Amino acid sequence: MSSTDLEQEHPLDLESKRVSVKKPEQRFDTQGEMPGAQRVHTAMVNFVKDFGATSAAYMESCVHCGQCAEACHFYVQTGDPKYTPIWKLEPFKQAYKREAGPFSFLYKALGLKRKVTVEELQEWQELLYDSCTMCGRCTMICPMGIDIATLVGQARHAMFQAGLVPHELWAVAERAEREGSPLGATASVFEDRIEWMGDEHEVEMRVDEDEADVLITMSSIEIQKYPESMAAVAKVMNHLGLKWTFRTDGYEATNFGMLSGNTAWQKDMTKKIVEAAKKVGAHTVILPECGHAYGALRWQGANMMGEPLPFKVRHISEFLAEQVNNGRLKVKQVDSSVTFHDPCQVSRRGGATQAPRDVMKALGMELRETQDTGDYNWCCGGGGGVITIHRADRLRYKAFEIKMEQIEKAGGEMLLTSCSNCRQNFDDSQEHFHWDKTMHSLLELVADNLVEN
Amino acid sequence: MDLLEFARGPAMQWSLIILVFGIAWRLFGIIFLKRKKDLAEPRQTGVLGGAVKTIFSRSVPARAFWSRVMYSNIVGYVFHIGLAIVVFAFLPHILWFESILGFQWPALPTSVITLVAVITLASMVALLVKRLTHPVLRRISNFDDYFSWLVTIVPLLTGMMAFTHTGFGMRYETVLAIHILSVEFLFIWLPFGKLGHSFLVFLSRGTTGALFARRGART
Amino acid sequence: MSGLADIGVKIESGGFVADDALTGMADAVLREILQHLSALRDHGQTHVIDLASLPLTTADRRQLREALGEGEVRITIEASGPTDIHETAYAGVWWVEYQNLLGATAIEQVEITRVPAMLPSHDDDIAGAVSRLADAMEGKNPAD
Amino acid sequence: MNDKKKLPETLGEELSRRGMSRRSFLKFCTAVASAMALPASMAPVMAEALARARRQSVIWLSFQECTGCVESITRSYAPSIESLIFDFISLDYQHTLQAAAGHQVEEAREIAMKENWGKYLVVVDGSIPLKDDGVYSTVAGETNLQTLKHVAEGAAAIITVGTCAAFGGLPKANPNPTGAAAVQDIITDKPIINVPGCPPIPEVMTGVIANFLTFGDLPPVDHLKRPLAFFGDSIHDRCYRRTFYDQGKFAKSFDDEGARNGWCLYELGCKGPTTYNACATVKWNQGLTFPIQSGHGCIGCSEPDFWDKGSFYAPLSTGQWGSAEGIAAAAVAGAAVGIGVAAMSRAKQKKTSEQG
Repeated sequence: MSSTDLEQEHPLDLESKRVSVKKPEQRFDTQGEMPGAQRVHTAMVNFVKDFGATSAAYMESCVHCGQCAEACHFYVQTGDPKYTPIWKLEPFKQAYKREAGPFSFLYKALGLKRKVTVEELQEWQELLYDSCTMCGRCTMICPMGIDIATLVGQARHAMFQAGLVPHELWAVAERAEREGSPLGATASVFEDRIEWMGDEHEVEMRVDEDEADVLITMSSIEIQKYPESMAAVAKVMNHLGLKWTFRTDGYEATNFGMLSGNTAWQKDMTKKIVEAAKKVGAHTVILPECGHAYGALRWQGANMMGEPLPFKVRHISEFLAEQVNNGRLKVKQVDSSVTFHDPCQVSRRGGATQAPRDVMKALGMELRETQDTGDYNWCCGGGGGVITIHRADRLRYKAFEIKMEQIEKAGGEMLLTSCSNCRQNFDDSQEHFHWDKTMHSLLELVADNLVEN
Repeated sequence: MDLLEFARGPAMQWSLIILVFGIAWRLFGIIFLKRKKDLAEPRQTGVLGGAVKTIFSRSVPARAFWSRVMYSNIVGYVFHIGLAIVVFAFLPHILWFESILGFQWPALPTSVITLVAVITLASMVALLVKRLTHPVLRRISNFDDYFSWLVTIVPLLTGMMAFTHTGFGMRYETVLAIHILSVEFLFIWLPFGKLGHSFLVFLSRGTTGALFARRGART
Repeated sequence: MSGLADIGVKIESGGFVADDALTGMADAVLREILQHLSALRDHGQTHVIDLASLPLTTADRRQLREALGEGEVRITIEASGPTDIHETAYAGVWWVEYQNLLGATAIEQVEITRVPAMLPSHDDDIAGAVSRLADAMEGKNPAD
Repeated sequence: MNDKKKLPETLGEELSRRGMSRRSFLKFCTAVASAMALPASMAPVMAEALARARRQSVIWLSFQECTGCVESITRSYAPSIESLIFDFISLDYQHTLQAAAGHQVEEAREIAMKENWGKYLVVVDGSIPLKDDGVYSTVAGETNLQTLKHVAEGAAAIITVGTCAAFGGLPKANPNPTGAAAVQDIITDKPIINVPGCPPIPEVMTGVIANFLTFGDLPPVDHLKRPLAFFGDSIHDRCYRRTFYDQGKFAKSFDDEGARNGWCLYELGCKGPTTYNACATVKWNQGLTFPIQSGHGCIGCSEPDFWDKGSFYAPLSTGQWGSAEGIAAAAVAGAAVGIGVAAMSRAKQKKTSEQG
């Protein structure tokens, strides 16, 4: 398949508020030619392959208390018990019990636990992909401390190997693997846009420098939908007087390999950034305003590569906080109240909850928190690849209602986040609900309010 | 050998052996599974502290969840604390523990124990009713959930029957034997069903606590 | 310890504390007595209530005894230890207390009857009495 | 046993011979009825029936025993009305009490059996050795087993006295060197009533015989063939210290404040809750006291195999949890299995990873 084939098969929909492939006329939610039994077998083998002490401890300790449902935006908004987080893992729990649990020998010998069927796995595709953003809010409520989000990620690996990924998610992941970017932000597009933004905002851009201390990466959402963030990050870097660069051989921070569940692709995508950083001798790699990109490189990168990374990995909000806290980054006072939406992967699951708050404090903004905030923030509903899946739209909007209600109550004049995926979900939902609140980028706000040197 | 002798003798010995064997098996069987080294640069290194903190912090739901899980938590707590009081503060039980551990502790008055047992029983019934009626719980419940409930409530019921000398036609020593046997069955079932959470809770909470502490996330 | 005197033994008198609480059983027994007393009036039916067979505490017994009160008749029988019988304040209701040879109360009964079963002389005893009296009048020594 | 005077035919005659009034007898019957939980109005009926009762031939067989049961029954505090029953029955054979000796005695027994065939009562105290053809206890060259089988053949009913005869008792205790067995293990075709206890309460014996004399048969029994009237409730159910148990007040040692206050002896190993007997109500030595009242816990002597049910001083709620070594071995074995299973799972994972 050439890239023209790609365009014909799964054309990107760059006109809408969120980027995905165009709504497919005919859905193909299974990939490859495989008999059903083989799909099931592949799924289970790959699930067990990933299995370790951590997942086993989780699988064994669930007491079926059902409290995780109460933390999940999809359950809370629909009341449908199938959206109970732990239920999303049911086929894999069954597989675990049959293959590795204490009574596995009994189950097998007596045939007590029937094998999971391919129909069930197909049914579970919706639960594992459409209705889970892996936001990990359920992890916070679980009295046994089970990290359900991790298990869902693991289950997705197995689903991918069995060719049971939703059409759009597979399409963008496949595009990312072949083109280097899931949403058409190829190296040449990237270069064009950098040039454009440099001219437009009269800011010095650095691309493909041979040596740099800091490598800046971008998410294709930003490149395609919010290119101003490229100018913004350049402004900040220049303001700080750092030796930084963009690299056309390592810029794409999103990792649809991870979201779709293909570990090989996930590694390929990680590798590009790691090698680019090594090439320029960067001591820091800065990840853009993208939630899952943070998890992919910051927490999974070294494990994907099989060795510690020779540089520090920072989310842009973390980096900004460091710089305002050590006084190098000087910002003007912004006379506005603000409500901040925490990106799950950066705050709750990334440990950088405080960083954006430090930055907003430096900007002198009055922070008006939502009722559930920080580590207990409700997910926007679009993470984990959910936003790309058309058939999940109705559910995603339903989940978004929580956000709107809480943000209205909090009442900040400005709405900020540090995740472009959340941002595009807000934009898309804003349009859907004809809502009057627009989401803004923390980075861009900082860039706009730098104190001139 | 009558039933009571069997319950107090070989059944007790074997059930304890199976209990200890099972717990060791389950724990070691999990701990020694593949454990990948986490190569990511940690935000903080106090991983053990995080594990311990989560083991405690998860005992109470976070404020953000209170309104949604208050009922199950309160009933759950009543049931767990009630059970603990009945098991550990009733004198005949303390004497049993003393025969193993070699020391004893003060008991609560039996009138208090009776009251607590009744409350515990009621809370268990409430939990079952919820499991049978709540759509989420109905969906995710399986044989283990109902069976473990039964295995837990039978000792409580038979214990109360023995204590109050209510045998419904059975003699006291028969009721006592059934009570002891039911506890022994609980011992045997505990490591293998969901009652295993009594020891696995430390493992799963600790695992997440360590993971989150490493990332500097809330433990 | 040097000797028995050092062992502190508490001698409790008048029953045990635990046994000294009212349970309300006395009221139930009173109702039962009333029923049987009516049966005695209407059909001449007699009845005996063995207090040992009822779970009465010492306090209950005292309460019952006080509720029934004292009547006109009080009899002491000497037969294998003393037996005290008195009619209560309610005619036809008798309180019967058997003591054993050690002087302890062995049995307590409430008898609802015109004459308690212990009182009338038995035919066999009367027959024996006839011969004994006759012998005595003839100056025979009964010991022979 | 006076042969010169004509023996009284009925118990009523015996009464008047002794100059005992019917009021005394009524009092006795009232006590028996009360003890046997018969309706109080039954006492006068019982007195009339007993007064007309004829002498009953009784053959008393003593096997592996200590004579404690006979002592208990004969050594009453004072000559009592209970002894009347024993005076009245025709005790035709009893090693300890009879004056005669040697072959005469065995002959007397044979005569009594022949004369009262099908009507005599057999009382047994002591267990019967079965091992090595019963050589461990013989009388006049006859093993106890032979004697029992022979005498039981013409019996109307058998009353076992004491735990040895009823359940095997001490001789049967582990390791039971003589192969001791209870009467009911051997005789299965005759009505048997067990009056266990080590020793049994005299009043219970008299009650059972009085019942037999009055009604011509044995009183209702429980599953261990014990008269329900005396063995229907546990010691614990009727114990005057029960309230302390309910309140959770326990003596911790035999000389502490709790013991002095008369608190419950559960913690000191009292077997009252699982022991059925009339000690707490009938008491001993003419109603004077019983073991718990005297400060010692019940040892459960009227229950089968009470010797082998653990220490008399171990609380009922404890049991044999086995050796610490056994538990430790279980832990080690469990750990080994766990590690083994985990290793197998790792190996399997490695294999599947290599395959794909």
